[in-house]
Amino acid sequence: MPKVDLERVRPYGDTLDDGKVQLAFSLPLRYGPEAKEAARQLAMKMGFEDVDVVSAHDLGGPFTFFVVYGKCVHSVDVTQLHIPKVEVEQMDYFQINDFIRDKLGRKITVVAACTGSDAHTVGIDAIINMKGYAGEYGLERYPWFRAYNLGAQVPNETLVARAIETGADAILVSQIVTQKNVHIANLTRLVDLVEAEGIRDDVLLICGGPRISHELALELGFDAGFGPGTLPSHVAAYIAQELVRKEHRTSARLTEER
Amino acid sequence: MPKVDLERVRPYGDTLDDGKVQLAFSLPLRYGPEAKEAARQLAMKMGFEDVDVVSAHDLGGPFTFFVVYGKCVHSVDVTQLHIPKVEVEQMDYFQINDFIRDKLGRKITVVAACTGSDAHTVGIDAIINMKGYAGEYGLERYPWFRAYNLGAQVPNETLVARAIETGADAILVSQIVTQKNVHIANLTRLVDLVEAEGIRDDVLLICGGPRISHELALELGFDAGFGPGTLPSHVAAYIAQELVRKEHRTSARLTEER
Amino acid sequence: MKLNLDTDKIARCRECASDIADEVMKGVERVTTTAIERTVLRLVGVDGVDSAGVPLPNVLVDMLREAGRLGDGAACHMGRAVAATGLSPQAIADKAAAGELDFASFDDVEDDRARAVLEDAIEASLARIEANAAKRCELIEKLDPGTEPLIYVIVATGNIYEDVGQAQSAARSGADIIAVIRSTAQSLLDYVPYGATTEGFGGTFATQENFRIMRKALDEVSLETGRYIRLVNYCSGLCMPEIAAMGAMERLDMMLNDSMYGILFRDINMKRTFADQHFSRMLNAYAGITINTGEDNYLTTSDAYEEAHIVLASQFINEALAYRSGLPDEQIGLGHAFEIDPATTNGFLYEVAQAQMARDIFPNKPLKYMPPTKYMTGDIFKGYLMNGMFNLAGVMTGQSIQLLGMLTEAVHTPHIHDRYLAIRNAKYVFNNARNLGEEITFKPGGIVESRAQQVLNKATTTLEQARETGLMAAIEDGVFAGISRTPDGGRGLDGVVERNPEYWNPFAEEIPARLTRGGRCSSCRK
Amino acid sequence: MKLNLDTDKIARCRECASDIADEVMKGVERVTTTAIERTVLRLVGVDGVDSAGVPLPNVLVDMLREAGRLGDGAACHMGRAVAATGLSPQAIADKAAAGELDFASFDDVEDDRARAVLEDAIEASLARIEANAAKRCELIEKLDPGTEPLIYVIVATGNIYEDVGQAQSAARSGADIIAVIRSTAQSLLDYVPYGATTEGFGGTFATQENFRIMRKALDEVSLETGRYIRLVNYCSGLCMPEIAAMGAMERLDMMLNDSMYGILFRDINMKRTFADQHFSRMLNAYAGITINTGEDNYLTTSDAYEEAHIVLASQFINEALAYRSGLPDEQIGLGHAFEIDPATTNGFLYEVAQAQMARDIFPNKPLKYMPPTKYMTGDIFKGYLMNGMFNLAGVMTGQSIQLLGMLTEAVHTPHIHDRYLAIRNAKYVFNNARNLGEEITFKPGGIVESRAQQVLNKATTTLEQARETGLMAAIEDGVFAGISRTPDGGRGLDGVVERNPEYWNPFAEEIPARLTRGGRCSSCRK
Ligand code: B12
Ligand code: B12
Ligand SMILES: Cc1ncc(COP(=O)(O)O)c(C=O)c1O
Ligand SMILES: Cc1ncc(COP(=O)(O)O)c(C=O)c1O
Repeated sequence: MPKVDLERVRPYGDTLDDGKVQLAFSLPLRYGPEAKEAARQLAMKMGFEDVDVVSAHDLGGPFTFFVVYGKCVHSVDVTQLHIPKVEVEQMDYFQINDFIRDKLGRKITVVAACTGSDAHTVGIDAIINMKGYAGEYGLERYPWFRAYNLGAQVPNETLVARAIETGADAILVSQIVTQKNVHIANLTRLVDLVEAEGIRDDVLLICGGPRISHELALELGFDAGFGPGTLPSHVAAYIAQELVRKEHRTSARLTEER
Repeated sequence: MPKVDLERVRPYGDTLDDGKVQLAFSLPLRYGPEAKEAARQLAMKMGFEDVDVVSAHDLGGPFTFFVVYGKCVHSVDVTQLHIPKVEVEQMDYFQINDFIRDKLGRKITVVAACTGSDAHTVGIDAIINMKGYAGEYGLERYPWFRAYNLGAQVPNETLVARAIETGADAILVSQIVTQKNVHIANLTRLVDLVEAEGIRDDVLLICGGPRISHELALELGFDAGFGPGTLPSHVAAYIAQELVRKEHRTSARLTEER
Repeated sequence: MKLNLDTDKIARCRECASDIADEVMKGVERVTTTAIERTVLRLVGVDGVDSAGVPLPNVLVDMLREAGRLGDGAACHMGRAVAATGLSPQAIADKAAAGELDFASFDDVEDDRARAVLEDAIEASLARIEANAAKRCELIEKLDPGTEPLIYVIVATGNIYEDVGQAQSAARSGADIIAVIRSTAQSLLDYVPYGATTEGFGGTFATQENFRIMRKALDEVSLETGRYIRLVNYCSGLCMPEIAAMGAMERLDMMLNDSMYGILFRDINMKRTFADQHFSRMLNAYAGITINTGEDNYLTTSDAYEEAHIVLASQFINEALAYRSGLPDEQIGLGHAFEIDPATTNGFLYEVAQAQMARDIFPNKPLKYMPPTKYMTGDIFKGYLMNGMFNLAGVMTGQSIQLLGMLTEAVHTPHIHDRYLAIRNAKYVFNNARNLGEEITFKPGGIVESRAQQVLNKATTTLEQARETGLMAAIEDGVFAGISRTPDGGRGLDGVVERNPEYWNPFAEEIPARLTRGGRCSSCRK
Repeated sequence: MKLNLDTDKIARCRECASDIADEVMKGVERVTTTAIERTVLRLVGVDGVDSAGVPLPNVLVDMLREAGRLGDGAACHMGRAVAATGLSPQAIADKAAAGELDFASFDDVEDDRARAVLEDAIEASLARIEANAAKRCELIEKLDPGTEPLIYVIVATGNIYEDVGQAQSAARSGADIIAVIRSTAQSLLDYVPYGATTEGFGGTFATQENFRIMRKALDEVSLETGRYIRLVNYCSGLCMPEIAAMGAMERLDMMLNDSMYGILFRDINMKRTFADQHFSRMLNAYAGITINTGEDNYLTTSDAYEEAHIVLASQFINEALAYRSGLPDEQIGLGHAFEIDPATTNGFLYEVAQAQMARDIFPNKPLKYMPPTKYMTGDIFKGYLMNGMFNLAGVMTGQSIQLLGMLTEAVHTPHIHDRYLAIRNAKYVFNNARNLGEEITFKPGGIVESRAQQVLNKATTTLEQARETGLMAAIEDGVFAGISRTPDGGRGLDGVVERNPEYWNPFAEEIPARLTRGGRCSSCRK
């Protein structure tokens, strides 16, 4: 096979750079040749050549569904990609506990919840609960963590109040429902609230969920974001390491100020 | 539901103009966060917002497969669409035969073949053979057609020779294999050959196949093209009507010249 | 019976569930709830909202509760007010909301009069519900009732007008049943939103106006397609009986309605739930509405292989409690789900075992079969196939109501073509394997049979223990889905009120009486 | 036997097929073909192309044919030339191609000498083939041989180097078998292209160099994944035996090789085909290569429900002819397909009937099951599901080789992820329904049993009639797929040559002798 040009990476079907992509979408148009042509034109606007509307389905009423193939003319320069990643050195359960004991010398307190109207607790439970997830223990089981799981449909206010009350090092929020971007609104409100309460510098703000990326989390004003497939140890390691980094920064600043 | 703006039609998921589209493609990149980010960027280049790489799969080696959702920013003005359609008034078996008897007064001769290296005869057989397709008779069964089906893998030369020999009114070519656009090359060669033989004005050139559209056929220099789902009567009606139109044109010209 | 199940064990489970239900009923009969009383008000004709947008049934019931008068039943006070003022219940509600009326001032109206003046309103309400049931029968008889498994899909745009377009498209593609999913937080609202709504998240608010809009749209498309398209909503949460009443009035055909769902999955107080559940089911029974129980939820939270027996145990409890509300077999749509990890070797056999077991044990019930959701990922292609295997299990084991899985389950609430693709999937599989179930027998002592036996055994043990401790204690022990709830915990306890000796709920009196007299048309109960 | 089939009928079919095959063999034994003689030359060491790019085996065989000498067998003349000149076969070929050598000039070399001088070359060639077979055994024993149904996918980019990437990716995703599909027109070429190729349409040219490149790539990935990845190509068309020889030399593991495919679907002359087929199968037998017959093709052209019995009849004929080439059961991969219109009510049951019937009738053969293709459309989602149902039928009925369907069947030759998705589909279904077949029995006299009986009955009639008329006449009558071919029609008849009494084909003599002596390692024939 010829070599891939990393500055101009294109989709691959069966020949390098053939650009082959499959699309599927509906248009609010009645089934027929016009709708099919509209689908084809739309794909062309997206930058596809050799557009092939391989199937068109009458959805009943003024809707038609299409499966389309085409050759994408666009390419990506992967030498220029910037991927925001959670900065963390992977550690296991034992290493994390040892690390906290050795480097921090005190238990870490976290409060966690699935907030707003969201009642999907499976994700946050996977991270926090004793029994954990995918063969790993949750934070409750870590001797060097003190974890409070507030459950589902917790108002942001309650969560922040509990964080203050417990002197939490980190707030963990889960958001699963994303229709109409309700998660964005909800997460933004939490950040505002934390700032309003004047505790932003005292806590790590962490969010997670299937549609959450670290990048999105940063954009919204969180310290970190965790997506699908996250394991408890990922989160635990991040919190531990970040708290240690934070302490260093604080003592450095204090030394400076002194 | 709010009304669709026909000048700005966008994909429809669950809310008018939400622009939702599903994409699937592979990139020649090793599975990992970089590949995922490349997929996201590519979708953005195609004009998608809120790009969500909902699954990424390691294909083994330097390939990753993605399923992506996004909101398409493009729209189509369907008031401005131009759809080349075969000009034909639909008729059934009996109407067509009567029409030929009344308007043309002679049998129509057609030669048909699946040409080049292509051996897919099911499509052309559907149109030509006695038993027909989807409950309709094929042209062989029409009393006012004389149809020669030359079968599969017929060289363009043989086809043209038979057309001349039989004094055919129409040449029907089927092309099913389209990999590397072999059908385009093959069809173009046929047009050249027909012109070289000086019989272009004497025959209707018709092609068909699952990837053939009337528009493509016109581009290549054919008189008509028929895609998937074509029925024998579509083709028969077109040939009959077009030959009558042609005779009219010819006699009009002859009258003029006289 | 296709699986060689131990009939003694089955009988034993029924016996335990019956005892459990009797015990629950003792608690239920001692109390009423704000939701029940709001329902009564709705049924005697109170509707609308006050100037702050609060529904009038809420305004009135809150007044009565604050006044310590709710234990008499709202009907009692409404009757007195009507008798005293000669106004209609609605007019009284309007006045009360405007602060122009005090229920305390009618205390001297005699009970008999108070009851008598409401008779017409009560009768009108019951007649409307009966007329709806009769209309359903008529339509089903006139049109095609559909072939089982009936195809059930959800719409969930958040906007009732978009929902209409999606629902009609689904019906035209072959759906038999349309459920309008509710917005995320509605079950925790202690009132029913009012009017047509266009702003829900992950679903559309259940309002009476929305019910009406959708019913009309589905009637239209029923006539167009020649098939009676059923409408479903959620009779659960803090307004469970109100929604039942609204559904009865607007001719919904099915209601999600489970005896423990709210307790476990929405942390609603158990006393409140059991009371609301009982009354709401009476209304459903009377309206000819089929309930859909929610056993699938055990499997989305816990492991489907490990917790299979909890599904069965819950089915028995739901059955026993449903009977106590007067629901006939044909209206008890017991739920279960296809949620075993798809990576399980022979997982399909275990699914078939569970589904066939449910069919064998509940032969006359319209079983509702829920699709894979938990192990759905962004791989829409594999998801589509899993849904196909689910559809195969459904048609093989004679399920009644097949809630179709969506290939995009892990991504978003269904897009219009997701639903279309799901219907194509089901229609293909149902037809292509139509008689497979009748064609095959399972090896005696084989994987399928043994699995079903094992689940039945475990369910028996669970039910025996729950009978021992009582259902409330069992819930507290975390027997169901590993979730523990206490009798006095959870939302809505403040809406639970002891009944006074003179408590009056005309509908809770009249409906059971009429049901046992066989008053309602039942030719088409399905 | 899972289906209650009439064993007398089965025996009767075998008897008919055996008689039919004997009749065919009479014709086969009287002739040789240009392809067979080119193969002999290849096997004694002739390779390469002349200055015009024509393969040397073609150059030599054409010379001999034009000189009217081909009826002696090419080996005879090559032996004489070697004896007379002392040159190697390759050197002789080079010289002949350059016009520097005339075979007529060696006519006085005695037959015994001519044969003796080729002995080493013949032995070397057979040893190479044996070594390949042994190597295969060794690798299969060392690595994981895979679990049935084995997962078979095709690559078809047209470019051998792209094919390698796609094949390795497929192997890593779980494929057990890789077939490199040939370019559209290759079966009609009367020569084998030479060298590595990058320009095919709908497939990649079968060349010895391409075989080598792919074998190497698959050996690499076999070691990497710990599973022996089998390689397949097409031993059909006008060069059928040459491809067999190339495959034997390059350790291919399977070959598409059917006794009638070329006649019916490529309009290749039947005398030519039967002769080529017989010799190519000998080579396959000796090389431990499993043949895949092409009964699926009847169903892509004709209706799968109507023509099911033709598939069975053809399987019996392929079996009988394969035995006559010395192929053991374990190397006879009889084909069939899942091609019934998916809109057929109970179509899945008919598919299962056909597949189970094949399994019952041919218990020791590695049945090759072909996926839905004809009713695949651009609806890739439904296509994916149909492939899943096909995979279910495969695992349920104990198929050996499952050629996976591609969701894009109606669109293009497979993209890299189409294959990946297909493998995921198969792995999920195979595992999730692993023991379903053992778990169930079919209702006596039910749909499945009756269908299988009906197909067997019809096949019996077809075979009885074909025995009556002879196979050639049956083909002329359009018995198979409704296609009629005449004994002297079709391509390649000019390559059929009567054998002279002194005709010599050392391989056709030696291989059967060795095979009956059980000379070849057979521990891992699968
Ligand atoms: C199980 C489930 C339910 C259960 C929830 C039970 C429970 N106690 O959680 C029940 C049945 C109750 C339910 C109900 C509803 N659901 Co729901 N549900 C699901 C389902 C099937 C699986 C979710 C799940 O458990 N995943 C497994 C966990 C382990 O994965 P995860 O959540 O992604 O978590 C991982 C990571 O994201 C991360 N993570 C998650 N949170 C956090 C937090 C932190 C701090 C960190 C570090 C990491 C982290 O770590 C976890 C482990 O790796 C999904 C569909 C699907 N297959 O994804 C729909 C889904 C999420 N549900 C959906 C909807 C709409 C609803 C309803 C609103 C429907 C309705 N109108 O009635 C209701 C109401 C619920 C509500 N009020 O929120 C939609 C959401 C659509 C959207 N994108 O907006 C989905 C996608 C289904 C769909 N396609 O419609 N649901
Ligand atoms: C059946 C079939 C075969 C059969 C053909 C039997 C036969 N006698 O025709 C067999 C098994 C022999 C075969 C072989 C191959 N096939 Co094939 N085959 C198919 C299959 C499954 C169905 C095609 C078909 O019959 N469709 C039904 C007919 C009725 O539809 P249709 O052809 O579109 O015709 C309709 C219209 O298009 C129109 N029409 C067609 N022609 C004409 C002509 C005129 C004049 C008019 C007016 C109308 C008209 O009217 C018809 C009726 O509505 C397709 C996949 C699929 N599901 O589409 C692959 C497919 C066409 N085959 C394919 C390939 C690659 C091959 C091979 C080359 C593979 C190989 N390397 O060995 C071989 C070689 C064949 C060759 N030399 O051409 C590819 C082509 C890929 C591409 N786009 O280039 C496909 C798409 C499969 C795939 N995904 O790989 N194949
Ligand atoms: C029985 C039952 N009731 C209600 C619901 C809906 O939940 P809620 O409206 O409480 O969010 C479900 C969940 O699907 C259910 O299974
Ligand atoms: C037995 C057999 N041989 C050969 C082929 C390939 O066809 P060809 O190489 O002749 O195009 C097929 C078709 O798939 C087949 O089934």
